[in-house]
Amino acid sequence: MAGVATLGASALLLTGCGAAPSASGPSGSATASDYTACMVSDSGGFDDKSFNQSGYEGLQSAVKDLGIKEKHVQSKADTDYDPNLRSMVQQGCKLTVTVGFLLGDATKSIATANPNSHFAIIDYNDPTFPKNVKPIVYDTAQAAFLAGYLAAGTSKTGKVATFGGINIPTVTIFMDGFADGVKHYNEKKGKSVQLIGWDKDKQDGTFVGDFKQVDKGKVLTQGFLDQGADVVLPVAGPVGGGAGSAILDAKSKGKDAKLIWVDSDGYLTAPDYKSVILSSVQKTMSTAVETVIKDDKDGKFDASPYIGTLANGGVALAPFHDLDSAVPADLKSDLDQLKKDIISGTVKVESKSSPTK
Amino acid sequence: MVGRTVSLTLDKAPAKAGDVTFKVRNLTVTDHNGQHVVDDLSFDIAKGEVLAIAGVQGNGQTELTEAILGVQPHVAGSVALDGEELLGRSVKHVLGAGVGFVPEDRTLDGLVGTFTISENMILDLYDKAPFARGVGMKPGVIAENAARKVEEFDVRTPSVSAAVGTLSGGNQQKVVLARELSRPLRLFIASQPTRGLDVGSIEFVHKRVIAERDHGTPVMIVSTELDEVLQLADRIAVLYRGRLVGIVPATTSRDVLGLMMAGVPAAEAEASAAAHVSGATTAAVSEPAGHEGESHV
Amino acid sequence: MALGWICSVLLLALAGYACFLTVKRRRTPGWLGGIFAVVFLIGFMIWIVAGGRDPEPSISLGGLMAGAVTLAVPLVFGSLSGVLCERAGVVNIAIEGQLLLGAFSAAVVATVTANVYVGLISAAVAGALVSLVLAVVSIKYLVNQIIVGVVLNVLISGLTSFLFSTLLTADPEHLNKPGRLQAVDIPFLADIPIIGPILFRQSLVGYLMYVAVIVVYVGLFHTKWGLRVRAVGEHPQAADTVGINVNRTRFINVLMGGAIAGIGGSFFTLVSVDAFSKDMSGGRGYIALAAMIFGRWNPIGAFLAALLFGFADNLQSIITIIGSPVPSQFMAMLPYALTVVAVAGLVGRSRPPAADGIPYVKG
Amino acid sequence: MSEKTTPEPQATGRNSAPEPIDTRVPGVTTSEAVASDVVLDTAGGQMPPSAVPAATQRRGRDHDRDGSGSVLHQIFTGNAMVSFLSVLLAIVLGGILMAVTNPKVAVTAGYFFAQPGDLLTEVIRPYTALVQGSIFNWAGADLAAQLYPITETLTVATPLICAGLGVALAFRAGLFNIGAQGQIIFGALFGAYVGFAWHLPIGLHLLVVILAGLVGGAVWGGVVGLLKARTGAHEVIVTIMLNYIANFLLLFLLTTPAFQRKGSTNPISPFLDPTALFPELLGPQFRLHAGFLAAIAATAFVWWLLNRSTIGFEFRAVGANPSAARTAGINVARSTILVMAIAGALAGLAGVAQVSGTEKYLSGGVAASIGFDAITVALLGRSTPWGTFFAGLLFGAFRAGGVAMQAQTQTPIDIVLVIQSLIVLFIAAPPLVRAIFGLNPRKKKTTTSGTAGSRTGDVKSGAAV
Repeated sequence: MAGVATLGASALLLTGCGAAPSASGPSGSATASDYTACMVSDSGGFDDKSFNQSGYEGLQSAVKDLGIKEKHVQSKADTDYDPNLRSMVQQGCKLTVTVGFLLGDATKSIATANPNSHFAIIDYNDPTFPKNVKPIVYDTAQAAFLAGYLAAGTSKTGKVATFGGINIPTVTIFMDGFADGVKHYNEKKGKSVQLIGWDKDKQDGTFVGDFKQVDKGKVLTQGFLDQGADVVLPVAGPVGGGAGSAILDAKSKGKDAKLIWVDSDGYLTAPDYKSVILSSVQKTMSTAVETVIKDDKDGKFDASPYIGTLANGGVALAPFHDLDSAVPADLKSDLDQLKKDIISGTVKVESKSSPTK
Repeated sequence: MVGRTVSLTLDKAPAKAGDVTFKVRNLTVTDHNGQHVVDDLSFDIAKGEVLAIAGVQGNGQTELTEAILGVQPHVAGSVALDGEELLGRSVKHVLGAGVGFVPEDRTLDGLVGTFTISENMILDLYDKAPFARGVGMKPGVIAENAARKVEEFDVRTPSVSAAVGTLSGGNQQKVVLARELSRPLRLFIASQPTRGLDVGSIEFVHKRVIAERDHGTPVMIVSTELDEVLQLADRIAVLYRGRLVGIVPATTSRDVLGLMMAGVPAAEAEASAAAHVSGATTAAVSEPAGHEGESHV
Repeated sequence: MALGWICSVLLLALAGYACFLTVKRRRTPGWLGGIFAVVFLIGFMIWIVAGGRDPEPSISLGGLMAGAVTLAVPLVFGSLSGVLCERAGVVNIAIEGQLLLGAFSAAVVATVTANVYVGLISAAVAGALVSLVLAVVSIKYLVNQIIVGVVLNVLISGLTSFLFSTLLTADPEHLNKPGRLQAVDIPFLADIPIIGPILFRQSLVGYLMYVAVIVVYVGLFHTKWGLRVRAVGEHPQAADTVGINVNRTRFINVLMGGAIAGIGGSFFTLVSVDAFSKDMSGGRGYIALAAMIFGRWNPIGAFLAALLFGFADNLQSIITIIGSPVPSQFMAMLPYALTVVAVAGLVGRSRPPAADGIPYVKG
Repeated sequence: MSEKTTPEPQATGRNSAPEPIDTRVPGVTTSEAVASDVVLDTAGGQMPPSAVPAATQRRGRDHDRDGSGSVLHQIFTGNAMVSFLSVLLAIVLGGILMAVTNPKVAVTAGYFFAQPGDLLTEVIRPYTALVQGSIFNWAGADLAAQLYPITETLTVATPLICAGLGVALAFRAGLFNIGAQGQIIFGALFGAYVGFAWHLPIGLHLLVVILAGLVGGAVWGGVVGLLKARTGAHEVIVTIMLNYIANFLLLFLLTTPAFQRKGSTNPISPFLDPTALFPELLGPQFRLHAGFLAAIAATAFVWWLLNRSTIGFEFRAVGANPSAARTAGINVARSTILVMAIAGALAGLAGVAQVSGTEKYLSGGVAASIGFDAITVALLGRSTPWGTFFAGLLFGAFRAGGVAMQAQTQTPIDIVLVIQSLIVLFIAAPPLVRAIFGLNPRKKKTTTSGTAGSRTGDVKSGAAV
């Protein structure tokens, strides 16, 4: 510690000889605004390579594009939600975005107590929310359905796999959609591609137990590969990196395996694994967040829930990027058709975890 | 060691032995390896009599006293005090039956070093009247009791609230004695009561032990110091490898006792000692001496 | 299924026998524990697999074992660190911190220097740095070793999380993109069926683990140095009187332990996955502590205990992959429950080195 | 023999016991020090403990008494300067850490010598926010807003104190209870279930909830004691493992309809009935609830238990010298089971404070990291009841302030962990602090003189009873 301190201090001294800037305001590209948008993460933190991070990116792009001010706080534990939200309100936030169902109750109570502030909450909807809360929810199962179909269609071994961090709806909604996608493929093509790691009927399967033990995700994925799976969908935030790592290892040993990322386009956000990322089940949260902020800034806040679907582009299957050639043309057209069918309602995607409308 | 050079003598009246109230029958203690560390012991102690257990360290003395107290797990036989069977009862019950117990290692078993003198003075009486009522303790009574005992037993300390660990060995032993002798006893057991003490303290301890005897309590002293045994005992029981070699009167000579402590039966030891005195060395002496060496382990 | 019932009966009998021995205050023999563990696992697997939905469950033994070893590596290093410290009489609760800082340092240094080996060495240094604080504060300044250990874990968790949030996420490309230590086959040995790929297709860190276990074991029990260390842990006063510098011995051992745990931490970032993330050691330091006690303060015992834990952990994952009638949360309890059963039912009273946790002051 | 008769040096902070007067800070008068001595002696009771479980050390070691130290004692007696410097040092180190990692500071540091004030401002700002968020917010619009931070500190401190007491009590009986986390979960689990599933009249309901929480914690703690007493299983292993098991059990139950809200699949329980909640102490705009009073009561209870009851006497005797306790007729096995059950019940109370006071529902993260923070709290409080109480308040303040600091200055709350742990480390090792500030002229003799000093301190504080 002392070492770090001295090092830091001397670094400061060494560099501390420049000239002071003249007293001017912050040099933002957009016109400065007094409008402040804020965000509170759940206990995963903004660097979770998952929905907290996507939401945060939305806030950042709002700052850049709209020239607003922002504040954000990470929750270290579930007990932090209420105080964090209160302090955001105290800091004069016009709109506070909260991330995750865990913040639902805190958001509701703070919003009720502060009717003049606006709130938005990602991944949670409660019909009893007051009029100043906008729920932003995603029917992720729709996109995951496509991913399941894609996985089944590209699997050479006839086995695909998925695992989660913890058995909670925001995780299992991916797995449900994925399972149905595989099932749909089997029914349509008369195949019997098998899904391991998730049993939709029992709503149970393989879980890491937390969102931290990345190396355990790797061992799990190796287990899947040993079982013969060759497409893996990890729904476990940073632990997905473990899956990527295992698949890279397998690939270096000449085994053909692929990864499907979740939340964001992994090709862009987890570039380490881009050579094995087949696609991603995207929730375009950053766009939604930015839109809500923009609307509120323009005085157009409304509390009607935003439900991201394939139809409105809130959820999507990411491009195949480098592995484009691994996806046969007829599978691509199947997927396009399937997407249309889901949007039109001909194909129904159902999950216990789907958001309440 | 100190006792020998100073050659303390103790003024003590002959024992006025009364009824036999403490009876040990066929007591056997098994250790975790299945060995009999105390093997089929039987003896009595009468009221107003000191029975000293002599023997080289490690011949079952510790286990014997602990078996009577109730902390040895695997025991068989019978230990009766005033007709009541004590074997198999809890330590609390045994102490409650009127057994005073001075363990051989005061810092290990006799005292809690970080506790105050007051607290150590009631270590086995903490939940009894007048020190407690229900689960509540009475600090005033406890402190008062300690002050009285410190005075009575001449414990040298600045305060009864001092940690007992800060006292000298002699004063620590006095605390143990003060505690154990402070209630009406029906049996008093003291192991190595003067180990590591200075001359003055030894004398004090010995006087208190004899006073307890004269009060009519059966007393059992365990000591590896032959001088101490000879000074305190009315009768001497010699232990060797967990077995009773014999019980002899306190007038028995040092040489005989020495031989008995090496495992030679009483009668043989008498004969051998007599022969030794007459100048004829026999193999009987050197052979058990070898055993003695082993028994140290 | 019949076999399952036989196993159950056997288990009950064994447990009953162990209870009988415990009640009789006799030592439960070691072989009983071994048999119990084996029968338990067989019975458990039969139970699980019988209810699975896969008609032909195919647990690949090789994969199961390989995963178990992988999960056990940090635990082994951590528990060796514990053994080294506690054999010399210093309680090391800070294993978690040592693993975490080792992982952090390996990631950052390997990225900055673009050299994984430098990263590996830095992990050892980082672990030793944690130990240095532990040693200085607890040996020199006599602060309770448990306090220091617990506090160090909090400190390292806070420090690495803080630096991760402020620096590493801002520029992962230049701070948190270490390379990989690739697995290296040992010629011939790696070709042995089943155990070859498990044991002899490891990364450098994996081989270091074997070396560390052997070196620590031989060092502690078959060298003069080890005798001195154990003397210091059992009876420092006596050691002092024969001229052993008690506190220096402790200091050195604690530093070595830290370095070993640090290397264990590097496994997370240099071998297992490709980047550091918050609290990625995930409490494994505490499991390592348990493994050390379970292994009775013996390097081989700790190694086996860590392996057993890794095995149970991987077994439960694989079973959920195949599908089992037991809810996944209960499966996840398996390694922990197994440890409790093993420690309570079979290992019983274990005795730490006599002077463990007690600072030594001359005179 | 020398092993048994040589007094062992005390393992904890013996060197932190009162120093001779001449090293005292000029500003602290002796009367203040004496006054705090008295406070402490009523607080710590007759026998200040060893924070080290003696059973995890060796049986029958002749421990010296611990310096009678709790945080308050440390702060107000001879070591006031050291305590002050410890906090200062931790804050400075934390400041440096913030400075080197803050990009804004990097900018200001670039012209440090031109405008040194800017750099300082950037470092001081977070600390100002910390105080504003934990004690008094002078920028608040009205009195309520100004006082809100201190109430928040008390709210956050409530479960820390309860769980800290559980850890401290076990410590005193020689057991290292790492299992507060699992015991909190069990307390919360039982309490919450009774709170939302049963519908009882006002008053009775809360009582039953508290009782259920106490029982839940006691069961989970008692299991540890039972295993330890009956089989000799090491409590450290068992508590660590039971933490995980409790956590997974909680996660499982939250997936079952019995624990989920109607019509929801999220792992969150229904709200507890209003009758099952701790009443708010200062009205709805504050989170402070009567659970804090329960924490005070628990502290007083533990003090009474340890210092004025026969049960506590047994606990302390077993903790300090199990062998002597056994010889004195104390049932060590029963004590072990009982102390773990009571420790668990205290942690269970922390769980109740969470579900019935602060959060009002049960979720997977209900225990946060309270169970682990509680260990540090108990250690900082030297395992005395009131020491733990004040240590809990201090940590509560840091936690509450950390939230405000993060909100105002975007400093990650992890820095609070760093500063907290540095403070504990420094306060535990006064000679280290003195050495850093060059306050100790006889450097070479640091350890020995520290030891001797504390020995005299021991006798003195003992004499004060």
